[in-house]
Amino acid sequence: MISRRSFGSAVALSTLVFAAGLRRPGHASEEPRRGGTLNAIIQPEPVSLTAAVLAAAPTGIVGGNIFDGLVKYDRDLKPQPELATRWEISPDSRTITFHLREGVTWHDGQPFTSADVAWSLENVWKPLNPRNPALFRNIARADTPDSHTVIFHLTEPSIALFSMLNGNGAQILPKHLYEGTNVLTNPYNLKPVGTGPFVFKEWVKGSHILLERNPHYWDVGKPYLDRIVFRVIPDGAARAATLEKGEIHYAPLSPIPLRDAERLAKLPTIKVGTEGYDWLTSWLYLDFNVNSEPFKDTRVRRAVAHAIDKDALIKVVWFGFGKAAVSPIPSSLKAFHNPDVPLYPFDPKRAEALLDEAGLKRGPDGIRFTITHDYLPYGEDYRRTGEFVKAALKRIGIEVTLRGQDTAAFTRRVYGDRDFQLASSWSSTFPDPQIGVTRLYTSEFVGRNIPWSNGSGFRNAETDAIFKAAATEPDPAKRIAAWKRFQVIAQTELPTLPLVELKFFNVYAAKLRNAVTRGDQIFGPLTEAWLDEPAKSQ
Amino acid sequence: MSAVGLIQRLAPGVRWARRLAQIAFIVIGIATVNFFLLHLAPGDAAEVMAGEAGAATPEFMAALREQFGLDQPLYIQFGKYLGNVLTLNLGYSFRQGLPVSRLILDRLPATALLMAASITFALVAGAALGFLAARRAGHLTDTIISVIALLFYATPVFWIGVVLIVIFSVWLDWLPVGGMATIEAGYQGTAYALDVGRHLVLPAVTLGLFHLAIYTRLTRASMLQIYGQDFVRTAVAKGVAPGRIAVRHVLRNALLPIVTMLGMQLGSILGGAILVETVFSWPGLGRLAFEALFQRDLNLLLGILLASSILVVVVNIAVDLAYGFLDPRVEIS
Amino acid sequence: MGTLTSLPVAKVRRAREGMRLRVNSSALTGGIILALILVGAAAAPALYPGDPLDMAASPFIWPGTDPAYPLGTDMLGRDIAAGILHGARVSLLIGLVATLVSIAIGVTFGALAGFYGGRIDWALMRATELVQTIPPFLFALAIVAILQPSVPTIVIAIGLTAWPSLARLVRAEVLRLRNSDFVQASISVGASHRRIILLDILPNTFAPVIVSASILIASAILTESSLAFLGLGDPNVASWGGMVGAGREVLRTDWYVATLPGLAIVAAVLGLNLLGDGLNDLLDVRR
Amino acid sequence: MSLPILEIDALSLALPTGSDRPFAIESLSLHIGAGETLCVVGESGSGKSLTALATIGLLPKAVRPAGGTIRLAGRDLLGLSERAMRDVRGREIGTIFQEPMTSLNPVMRVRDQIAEAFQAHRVLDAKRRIARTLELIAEVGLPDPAAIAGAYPHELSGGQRQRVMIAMALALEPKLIIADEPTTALDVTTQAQILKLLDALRKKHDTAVLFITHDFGVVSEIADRVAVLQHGILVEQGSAEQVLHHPQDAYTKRLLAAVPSLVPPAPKDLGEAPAAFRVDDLSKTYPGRGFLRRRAVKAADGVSFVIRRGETLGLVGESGSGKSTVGRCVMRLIEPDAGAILIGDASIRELTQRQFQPLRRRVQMVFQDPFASLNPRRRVGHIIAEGPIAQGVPRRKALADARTMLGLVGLQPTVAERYPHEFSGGQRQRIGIARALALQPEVLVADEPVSALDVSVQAQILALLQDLQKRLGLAILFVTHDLRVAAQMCDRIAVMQKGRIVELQPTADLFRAPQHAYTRALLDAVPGRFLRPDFDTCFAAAE
Repeated sequence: MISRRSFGSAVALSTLVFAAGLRRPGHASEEPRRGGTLNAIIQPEPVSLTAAVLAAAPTGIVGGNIFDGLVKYDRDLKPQPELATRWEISPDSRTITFHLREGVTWHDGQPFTSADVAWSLENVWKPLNPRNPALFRNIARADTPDSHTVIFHLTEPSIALFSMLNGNGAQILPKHLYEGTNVLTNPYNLKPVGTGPFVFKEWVKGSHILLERNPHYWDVGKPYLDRIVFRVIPDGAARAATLEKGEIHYAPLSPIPLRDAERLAKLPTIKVGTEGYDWLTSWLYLDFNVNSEPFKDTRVRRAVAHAIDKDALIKVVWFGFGKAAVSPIPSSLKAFHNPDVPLYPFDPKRAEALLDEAGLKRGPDGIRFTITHDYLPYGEDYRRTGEFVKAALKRIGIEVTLRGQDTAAFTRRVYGDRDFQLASSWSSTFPDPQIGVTRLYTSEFVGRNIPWSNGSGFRNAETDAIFKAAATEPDPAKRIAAWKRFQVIAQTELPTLPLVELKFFNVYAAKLRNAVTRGDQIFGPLTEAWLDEPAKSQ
Repeated sequence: MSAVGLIQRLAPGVRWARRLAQIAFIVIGIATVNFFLLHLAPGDAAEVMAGEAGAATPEFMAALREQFGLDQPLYIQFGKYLGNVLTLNLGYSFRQGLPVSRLILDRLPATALLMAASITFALVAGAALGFLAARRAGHLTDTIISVIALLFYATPVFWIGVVLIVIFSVWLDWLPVGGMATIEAGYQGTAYALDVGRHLVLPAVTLGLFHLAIYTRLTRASMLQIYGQDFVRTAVAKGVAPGRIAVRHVLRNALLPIVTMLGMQLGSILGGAILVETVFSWPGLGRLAFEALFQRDLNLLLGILLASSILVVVVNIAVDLAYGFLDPRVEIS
Repeated sequence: MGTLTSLPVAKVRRAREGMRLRVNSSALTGGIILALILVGAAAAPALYPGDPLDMAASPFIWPGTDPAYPLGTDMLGRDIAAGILHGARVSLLIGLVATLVSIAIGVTFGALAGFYGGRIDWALMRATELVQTIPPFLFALAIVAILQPSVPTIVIAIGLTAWPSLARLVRAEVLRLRNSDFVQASISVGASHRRIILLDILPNTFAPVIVSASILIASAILTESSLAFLGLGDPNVASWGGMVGAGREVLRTDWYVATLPGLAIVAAVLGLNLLGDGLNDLLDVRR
Repeated sequence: MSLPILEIDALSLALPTGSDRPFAIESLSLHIGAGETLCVVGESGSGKSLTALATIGLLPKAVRPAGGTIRLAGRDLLGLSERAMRDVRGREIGTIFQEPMTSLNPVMRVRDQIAEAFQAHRVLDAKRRIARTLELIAEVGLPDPAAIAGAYPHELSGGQRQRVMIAMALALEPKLIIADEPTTALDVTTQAQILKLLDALRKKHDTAVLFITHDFGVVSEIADRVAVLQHGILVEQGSAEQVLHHPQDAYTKRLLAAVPSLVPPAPKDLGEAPAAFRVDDLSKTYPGRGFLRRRAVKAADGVSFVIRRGETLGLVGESGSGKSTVGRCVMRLIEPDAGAILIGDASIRELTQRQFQPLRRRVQMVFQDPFASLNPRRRVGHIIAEGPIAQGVPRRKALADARTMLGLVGLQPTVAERYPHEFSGGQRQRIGIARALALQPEVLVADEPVSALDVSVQAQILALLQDLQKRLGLAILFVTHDLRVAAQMCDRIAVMQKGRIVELQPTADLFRAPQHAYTRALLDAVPGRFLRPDFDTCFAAAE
């Protein structure tokens, strides 16, 4: 019916309509728009862009756009197909078969095959995964019957494994660029070649990292953005200013002072959101050194728990970005979280009673004893948390000296020399507590100078046994029961006092759409994100 | 040829040899002092990297330590380092995965640009204000200039930086908040230079204000001192006009201590660059040094300290030469 | 020499000193500012007993809105007025002790190098140059990071990095004095080197050292604030630098938190510099 | 008499309140005619320099005219605006200052500094300014005008610089030249040349000259008329002949009397006094500085002399002759390169400083500058006691002895508790002598001990030294540039030139029959040889 001539004009017309639609943000939101440069902040500047060799957050944020995983996690943390289109688990839970996506190429044009996966398992995940290599060592071997099938043969069943198979937890590196090299020093760690939606373009250290759209991305038509510039802006006030000015569209990982977040959230051009961190689920806690006075005594630990008003802490220090933590497994891990554990409500009188009972009476100056508190050297919020703890404990007669230091000194002191009394720290749980919680309580890691492990020095035969059993338990229900039991023990003995379930936040320009579409978004690609109007050229 | 003539011919060579020896001495001294100082720091690069990962296993840590060479005794590490330095090899930043020299050279232009711009600003504006204050000594202009200079001197640099951002970037929207260039614009040539210039204004002014205060005060003081000298009286007695006296006789001689001060201030400007580069996201050496310190990236930090020390020495040699041109009493070789 | 040497020298000089005293408004202004700060510091425990780091009230009370907290409270509800008064003690202490450390090193180096000359001079001056080529702030930063931030380490770091200019100043003075007739006279009568250095030379370097000291105290206070800005302050005491450093995060929303202690720094540095300028004129015993 | 060029009438200059007197100059009236030289003479503090500065409008801010007029060719200068005064300076009044070392801009070429005088008054064009500058340089007797024009001041000698100053003052052919102590900083031979030059130029250009000086010798060389100032008051004015030879005022008479005569007194009889001090073949070479002009300077070259007990040996020479180096070498304040130094029988040259320390008692020194040689931060008593304490005398006794020493040098013992700045120059020099004598030395090295003092004070100090020598039997090495002082003080005189003693003779013989050409040149250059009649007789006797 349509003549060639009118077809021609119809094209012209539809282009016009499309263009017109662009200028009406309200309507255009339904229809993702292609193009534009996303200006983002990356802070601190990463040292590597390859999460497989360094699991630091900035590495994950940038590298997440360059790499894909076997799976990705949806907002409910369920694995969804990414490079693996589907997978089967054998009835004995010991064999997992992944069917890989066809037609995927690395950014340098080489085809992506099962060999890349098998090579990465043996040479990267097993020796180098910093979080939990045991998870991968449990995979006895990987078979590659054809170029798009990988079969994992597990020694023991492992449910937790399925929480670590995204592009961050199990990053697949291109075998053809890495084979035969030292993975840790391979130059491609700094100019990665992945399969993801964005291609690494340049990294001017101290200034920015530039990624460009992968035109050959397997998810045809995506990504929408032409370019992502991750700018390095070391100062929080300056970050807030760039966001306020609209120079920056996307800033993950709580990029600005909380007070500024509160302020910017009120601006029409800016949104502040806490989504996209579900896969991490981080929480803040105090580690007591249970091997030394005065925290050898459980009553003293409990007294401290009663002395700290978590809600006030969240309100004053964290400006509401958080939730009171009651157990070592954050409430967002709904299945595993156990609310029925000993709670230590804010009750200074009870705290003082416990201290009296422990024989630590107030002296003539009102002071029972003096301790040193090593606060986490991650910036002002953690320092203020320390100051809050100091003030809170002073009320029950404990004089606190705060000790500032840098990260290297902190981890050596707490996890190596164990020369501390009370330290603050935070940890990510990941969707399965086996990954993020075991390390904080297992006696295996005490004093071995492993950062962010068991700092308190807690050794408990029952919890050690629970960790062992839960790791290989194929029955999800039994596993959950074991983890709930663990939480009761942990909160009774209280080697570690959970304070806050942290809510990291992102700051976005209002015109940035679909920046968060998955549960592991923070370490995932901005495949779906688009800008609701042409980005300013300036 | 006479012996004197021979010495005359050799003299520049001898002097350069002495300067090279001075640099060599400083290099070895800096390397030694800092190597042992920095190794006093608790924790090492492996722990920092593991710390950033949010997790680590003993095996991972051991692998890192071996890779960084941290598993060797300190004296062997030092011997190797010194050997490398003496062959002009600054070593490798394992953390950054790049040779230290490359990292430094990448950052050096930004810092050099920032320093040059802020020194120029401080020197020109400072000398001008100081000149004005000295000419109007005791008057209101002098008081106002002196008070402003003191305020610049007394206000913490980072505070000035943040306030300038709020005023000129956020409120007035005249200048960018930070960074060195508009990356996404992909400017080339003149447009790029202009773009960098726009980004340079605030950091250079912030870093320069403190030193502007110093130069203002110094120019004023040395001009006043020179006003009291006999040759100025001679010029007055000749009937020379006050303006000409101020420029040709007084300012010209007052430049000498200013140039000396310039050489001495260089180290302090480099130090101030850390703060300014932080506030303005300027991708320079100061910030790199700061991060290297906290990441226990000792090769890199040592390299930067060495490089900045050498820079200070070299600039001071340049200042010596400049002094030779400014002051005929100093012999130039 | 020149215009005034032909006047009755000693008497006119005294007259000029009298005049200088009267017109030396900078010394006076500086002295008044510092005196006020010292009075505040001395009165701090009386006016604000207890720990200035206590969370005394609700956070972010703006100055002037609550008479109980005339300068308001910070993000943790700490009284800013109490912080500034108590902080004066800490900041001045840091400035003073760090400067004493610098003077101890700088005067020793400068005096020995200038007096003995030769190899001792060579060695000490090379060491001084060495330290001087390291950007002082970076050096201080490294020392604080290594020793971990606390008031003593901050003092040591600033003291260890600020002395080279003083050493050079003292050396130049000592060189000048070393060749002065009265030192030559002391050598002639056979006085020991120790006595010559202690009795003849050092007392005559007093004036320039005092003038430099006032500037060094000021810059130590500034350095402490810069360290705090980079997160290397002592969290256990209220210092001005620490308050500015902590307040910078809320500079956009609650500017007074960083600005009020910042003004205290400005006032102190201003006072010290004015005093230094004034002393420079007053103590100028050279002809 | 021609119409006066400069006419100062009842001029008063007020000092700031708090000074020791209300007026620096009180009711001063002077006049100078064309081609006439008026010398204003006085001691320090007399107000002579302020008179010059008032004339050219360069008074220090604290001093202001309080009455009277200064007329230049009939025009009142005090009433002129600063702008108008600027036109007068340079064009109508040329000025020569005392310090040739500091009066020229160190970073400007000579040519530019002279040409600036034309430029400032918009005279001539650029090319002719340069040409005229070269003419001027030639006119003031500088060799190779082109080279001098391109030089910087530091490349010239003191005398050359002063010639440049004169060239600058003459550039615009002013009616009046003010010369403020123009030769005081110069060596005696150079001084003679400059005085001659000034006089010749004055005659040639018929310029009026206001010449400020403290030195009656210079006055007698150059003055047509003389005005004597005391504490700002004109005590006597008249022709040179009148004032110098028939002074009326008591103060003038006293000043003239204090000028040491060039006729040595009758020689002392030393009898068989033993040698107290012997220097043999003393040498000291300074390595040259810098790479380019590394020329070693022989400051002392084979210097030998003996001083007997009670004898004074004068060491006379111009600046750079090495006389001070010898003085300091024998004190071991400078280490000599070679030679022997013996105090009595003790040879001290080879000793280490530590070994020499106990022997220092035997040889002591009086320094030139009474302001610089006393530690301003120590009490006078302590300064004097320092030596005895260092030599092991108990502190209390040393301090008590110090008071005795003060009495010996003519000061009140009670002043021991005071600080040096409370004393006048002459008093300080007494303290310096007391310090040296506190150790009861056998040998005293006096390094220009009176050259910084006013002539009347100078006479007192010299008398004191002579008196002490008589009482204590001191051997004195008297270093001086002043032949008049040497004539009065010394038993024998050694004349030094370029590090060598060119002539050593008993004083009377030296003045009567100088052997060496350099000695003769020095003697010829002494200003005011005919100042005192006794000198005339001396020369008459010599001939």
